[in-house]
Amino acid sequence: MTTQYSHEPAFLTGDEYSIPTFSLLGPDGQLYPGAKAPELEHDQARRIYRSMLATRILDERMLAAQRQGRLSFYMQCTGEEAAVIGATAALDDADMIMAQYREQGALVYRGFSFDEFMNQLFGNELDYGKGRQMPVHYGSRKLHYMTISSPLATQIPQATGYAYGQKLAGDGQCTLTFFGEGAASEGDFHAALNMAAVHEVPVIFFCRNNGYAISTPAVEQFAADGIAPRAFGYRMHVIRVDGNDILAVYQATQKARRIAVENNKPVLIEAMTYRSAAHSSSDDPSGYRLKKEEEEWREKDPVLRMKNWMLNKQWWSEEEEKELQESLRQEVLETMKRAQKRPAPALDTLVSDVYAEITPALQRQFDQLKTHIRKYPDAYPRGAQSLDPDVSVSTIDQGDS
Amino acid sequence: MTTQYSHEPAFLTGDEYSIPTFSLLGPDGQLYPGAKAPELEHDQARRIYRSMLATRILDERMLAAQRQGRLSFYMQCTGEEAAVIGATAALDDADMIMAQYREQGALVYRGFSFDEFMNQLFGNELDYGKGRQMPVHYGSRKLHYMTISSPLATQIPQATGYAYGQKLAGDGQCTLTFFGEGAASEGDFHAALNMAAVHEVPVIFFCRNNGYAISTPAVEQFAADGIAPRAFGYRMHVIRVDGNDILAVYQATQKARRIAVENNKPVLIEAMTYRSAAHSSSDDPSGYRLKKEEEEWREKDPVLRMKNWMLNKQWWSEEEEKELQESLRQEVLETMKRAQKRPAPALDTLVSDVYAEITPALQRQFDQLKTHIRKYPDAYPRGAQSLDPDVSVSTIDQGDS
Amino acid sequence: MPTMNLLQAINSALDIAMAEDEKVICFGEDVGIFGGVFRATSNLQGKYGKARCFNTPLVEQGIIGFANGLAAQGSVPVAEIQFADYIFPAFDQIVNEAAKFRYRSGDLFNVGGLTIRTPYGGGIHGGLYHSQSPEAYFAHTPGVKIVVPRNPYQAKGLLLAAIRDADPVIFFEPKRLYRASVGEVPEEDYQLPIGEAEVLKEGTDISLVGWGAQMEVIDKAVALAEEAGFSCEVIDLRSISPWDTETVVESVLKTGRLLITHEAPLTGGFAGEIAATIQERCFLYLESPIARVTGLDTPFPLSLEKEYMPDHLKIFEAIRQSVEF
Amino acid sequence: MPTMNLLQAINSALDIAMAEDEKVICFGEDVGIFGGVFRATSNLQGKYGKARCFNTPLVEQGIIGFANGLAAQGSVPVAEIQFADYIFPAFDQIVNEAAKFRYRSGDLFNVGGLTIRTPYGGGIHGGLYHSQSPEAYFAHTPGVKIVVPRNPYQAKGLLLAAIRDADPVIFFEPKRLYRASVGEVPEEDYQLPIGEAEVLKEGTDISLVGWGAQMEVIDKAVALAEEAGFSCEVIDLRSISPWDTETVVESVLKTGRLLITHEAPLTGGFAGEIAATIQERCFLYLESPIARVTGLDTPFPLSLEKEYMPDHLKIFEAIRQSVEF
Ligand SMILES: Cc1ncc(C[n+]2csc(CCOP(=O)(O)OP(=O)(O)O)c2C)c(N)n1
Ligand SMILES: Cc1ncc(C[n+]2csc(CCOP(=O)(O)OP(=O)(O)O)c2C)c(N)n1
Ligand SMILES: [Mg+2]
Ligand SMILES: [Mg+2]
Repeated sequence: MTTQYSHEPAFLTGDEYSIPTFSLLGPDGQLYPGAKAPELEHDQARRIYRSMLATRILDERMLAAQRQGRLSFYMQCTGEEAAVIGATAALDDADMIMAQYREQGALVYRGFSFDEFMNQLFGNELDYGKGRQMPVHYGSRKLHYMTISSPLATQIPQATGYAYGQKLAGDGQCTLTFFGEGAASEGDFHAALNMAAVHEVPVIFFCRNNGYAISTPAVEQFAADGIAPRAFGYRMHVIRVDGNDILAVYQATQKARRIAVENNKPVLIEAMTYRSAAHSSSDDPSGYRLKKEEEEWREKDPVLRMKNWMLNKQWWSEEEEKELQESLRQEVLETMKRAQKRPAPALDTLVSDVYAEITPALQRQFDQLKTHIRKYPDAYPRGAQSLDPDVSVSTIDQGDS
Repeated sequence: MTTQYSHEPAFLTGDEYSIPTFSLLGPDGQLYPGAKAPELEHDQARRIYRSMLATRILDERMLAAQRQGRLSFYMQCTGEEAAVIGATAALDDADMIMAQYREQGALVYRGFSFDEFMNQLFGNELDYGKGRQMPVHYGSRKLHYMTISSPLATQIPQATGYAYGQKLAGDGQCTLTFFGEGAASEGDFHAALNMAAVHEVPVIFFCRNNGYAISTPAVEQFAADGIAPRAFGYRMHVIRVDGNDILAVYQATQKARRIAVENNKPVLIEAMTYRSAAHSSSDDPSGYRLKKEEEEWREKDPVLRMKNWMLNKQWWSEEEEKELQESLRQEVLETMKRAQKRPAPALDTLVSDVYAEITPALQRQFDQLKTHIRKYPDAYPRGAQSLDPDVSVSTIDQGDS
Repeated sequence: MPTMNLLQAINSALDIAMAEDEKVICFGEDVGIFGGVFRATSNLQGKYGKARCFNTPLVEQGIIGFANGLAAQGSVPVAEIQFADYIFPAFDQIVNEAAKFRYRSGDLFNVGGLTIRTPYGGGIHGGLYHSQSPEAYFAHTPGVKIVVPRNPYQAKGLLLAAIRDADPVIFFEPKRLYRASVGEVPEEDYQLPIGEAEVLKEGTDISLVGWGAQMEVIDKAVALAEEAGFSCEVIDLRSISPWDTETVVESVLKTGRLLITHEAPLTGGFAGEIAATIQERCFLYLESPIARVTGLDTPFPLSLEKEYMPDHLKIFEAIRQSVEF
Repeated sequence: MPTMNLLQAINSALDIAMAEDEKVICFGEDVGIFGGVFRATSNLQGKYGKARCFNTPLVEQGIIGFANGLAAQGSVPVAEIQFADYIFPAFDQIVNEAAKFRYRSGDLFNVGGLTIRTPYGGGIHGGLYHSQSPEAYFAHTPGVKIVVPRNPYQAKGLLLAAIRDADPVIFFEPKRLYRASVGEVPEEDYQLPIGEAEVLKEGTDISLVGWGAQMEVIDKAVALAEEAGFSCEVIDLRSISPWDTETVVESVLKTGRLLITHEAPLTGGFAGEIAATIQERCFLYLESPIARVTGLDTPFPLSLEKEYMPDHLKIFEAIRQSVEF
């Protein structure tokens, strides 16, 4: 860039450039006048919609289960299904996804089964994470979905690094990382975007701007007009999109993927959406936001919007809807029961995977622990049963209490 | 802001908005056509110029002294005197300055004496920092100049906090923090600017974009056109200025200060300049940049530029120049000798100021140390002399070896 | 005297500190109108205004960087880190900055006004990232103080002392006890000393040392031990840094045995420091090896949390082994 | 066999690792064309290209975040942190991420390929921020390994082992010895074992344990001690995590006395962990208290660095005290 000089001490105020919101599908499920739907085949559209519905129903049921005390914790994707699933559908299924925690829709879309969900939620012996993390910390190697980590924003520079490795490997894949507008305040966000721009990395930074970080509204999170303008600071491609509009999200992410993979350039996508539910099962939003606001956003519901579009196109019917809803509810119930009945992970999962091989010192600690548990089996029913399946212990509390 | 919708999936690329460089004084010391000099009185102009010259000469002499092995380490401000001193001169003398390390010009301007500089550089008993930090880590409470800390960028969010306290105190002061374009890559930078914008804090973020972070050129530091565009991400007032143009820096900072203090809004200033010397006395730039580039920038020297302007205005003469140069060189020499002769800080400075009061455990450690030193005074000449000024020890190495 | 739980005691301390000194400023993620995810700062924004009690953006390094600057300016920041597990992005601002501020400037500047509050510890089904006890990381850092209260009464008195202390203090709150621990707490202002341990119970066979939530576990173990005929002396360290070496030394000189317990992993945990110091100071008086009952050298687990925790049975067994050595 | 200094030995290890496996990637501040501020990565960019050896922006949390992702992808990142004093902004990415990656995912994903190289330690007139020895902070973190070489031969063999190790390794380089320590180093590839201490000298009166630059100081102290008639056994721990407990136990069972030395402050330093473990394992065999000769509980000073350092005289005095206890 050649330097332009000015001889007036003029300050820019940050309002020079406003970034429009790309949108195709109105709240009524009709295309906006002049808007053109992206190419989306019948099968693909149905896969997307079924995933949205499955996510919605999984969330409803699991929150209810949490309320009944069947599991300790839950987080809903509700209201953000279009953002998450639209983005995922635009990727290659072998692209890496590094998510925050509220993106189970991506897993549903890629084919993570309800059994797999439930095993993690109940931390049983089949949980890939071996019952070590709180509910909703899913991961799947075969589905290229990085295991969730609670510390916020840490996955964002990791996504830059992962995608750098993909670029060197030359396999034509990219990485997409999801994060909230709150997490984007972390230092790791800044590091990730800057490094991606400098090193020309095929990574898509996908911000779910859902208006809140727990109780903190976006206006107390940043003074700017959203997250999108930050791209200027890194000279990065950017688009803002209506996050409740599945077609817009899908198309924007498709294009972003092309920029990433073909030009080796990172892209920032900001999806404007709303966290319709509480932050988590531990939260009650009535202390910090108005019912009215929640209702206004319910009008813009992304699942309903896509459903209407599908109905219009006659790619979907109310009968199918009803049938699918019922079968999904049924499946949730059955898989939940199955998962709940399964025993906890074996005792040695307490000490495995700290290192590739257990260290002598840790083995010593574990041996002492086993001796202790055998002395007091009643106090450690899970450990005791794992050590000796025949032992009878007074209480076994499967799942989390 | 009301949302604007677009129905085209258009990506911004980061090149939409280019930020001009505010400049008044050309490399020849003449105002650009159409440029208007800021109000700057004769006395103030002389104070500024004398500070620039004093900084230049201090740096020259101390680097030479380092080369002679008289001190262990040194860093020059050379080439950046206009950026640093122009900004400082635009502040109220009671505004807080939180600098990175290359801003000794600010201290010179505020009246830090050469004796004070030397005491720090030689870490003697009169060093305010009690000989604990490496050379150039100055600080002055009475001059509102925060003691330098080596970890980069940590002072930037601290400046936001300091200025927030000033705002609550309502004393009409603000804080200015200096940092390099390299340090601006740290996560702390992002945190600082975002928090300042959200909480409306009277802080000025002054970036010295001098083209390098040690050996790393700016193009490997960020892909964007400098640091200034980052202000868009925080909706923050911003100006880019020719950092070798004292008048432009002065005026821009004056205006920034008004925005900060009167409107409680943070401002980002990016001063485009060049690190004319090596990174530090430990560095040799010939391994990573061209002599040609260095020479090009020498043409734009900020001290010469101001001198020419002053000469033109007849606010300065070659005789004065010569006289001042000589007296400054003389003063450096004398103060250096004085400082070098002074003993090291007393032994108890090793353990004081860890906490407001020494803890019993540390007192125990210190008592043991004293016993040990008394046993081997020759091995610890500084400690031994501090404990017992009459002791004769074989070698006393004042200053750093 | 009113009855309070630990959260209410903390809230009361903050309320008193803010009412007394307008320089006291509370902030952190969600601490504003919501009062924090645990509600420790409930009603403070309403009472003292948004300028003195507010939400910050979600950036721990920024929160502590901001707090350091604010303290250097002369204010008295009380910054909340939502979970101790999330204090690590602020590690540099704590360890390299807050802890070294006074020393490096020769006391020209200091951040003595700073207090960092943060909930720590396990036993709440939190898994890896809602359970950690990171006190030992900070105990290796001269320049910051570390305080851990065991119950509401202690929490209020120690927090008021921390806020007014001339040095930066990290105040670890045992979140498992936030609502579970209830006790009498004076309405008024009072302080408890930082740097002084408290002997909660005298005994002759063994000294038991712990802090925070682990004191409750020790109590349970002592009940078993006394039943088995072992006389236990119980010490709440209260401050990890500086820690009250003399009180522990004195106790061990009497009992000849020492057991230390914490939730954090064994290796590099603070029990190691205590053991190393006491074996030196009490060498000729020790009748059995100093025992450590701690978490395993693993990240914090979830499904097998019970097995992981240094509970009363593990402590009881270690007491027995020590006395019967 | 050629003679190399410690920097050359490291450079040679990196060169071999990069030549052998194109997945090995070196990066950090100024490591590209400049070869790092100490020149440990000299010529690597020229040899292997900018894609595999490059400058990063100045952001430690980003460097390690990026490295974690790269390792998870299957590459073998060797990230440099310019000074160990500047590793703290990356503390969260190391302690919460790298260390817990495998565990939290049930080994679906891991960052075993990761190596972090960083120069540590004092004695170079570096003051607070160019002298720290932060190994103990990481030693309290299950999931990362910590290695510290004492000379060029060790450095090359241990670094090659670290790069190929299945777990993330922090490799602390004693920068005081970068040019000062010179020795014979094979041109070819070789590895030294991680997790195994080395007995450098046998003796009967006392066991001396250290690592890195401190081994040279121990040698000097031993010269004095042997002259005074004390027979010393010298152990280089080499790995801090995991540390080779058995070798130290075996030695102390024989000598009955133990001294540990490091530059980091006493409280919470890794000597505490060793002392705590050994007093337990060797209780009946100890003839005097385990001694620790370390830095003071202060930030690292400058003018009075000599007084601060745990030098050979302090070690010698502690040996005498221990043997004459
Ligand atoms: C480093 C870190 N700090 C704090 C938290 C606690 N925390 C969990 S979720 C959350 C809010 C996140 O908001 P946002 O990023 O907007 O995502 P959303 O929940 O809206 O999807 C907070 C503060 C955390 N998990 N990690
Ligand atoms: C956190 C941290 N990382 C690394 C360093 C080592 N370091 C000292 S100066 C420097 C370069 C700084 O460049 P810049 O911010 O552009 O300032 P300049 O030297 O150009 O004035 C580096 C990497 C440091 N001091 N602190
Ligand atoms: Mg959000
Ligand atoms: Mg620079």
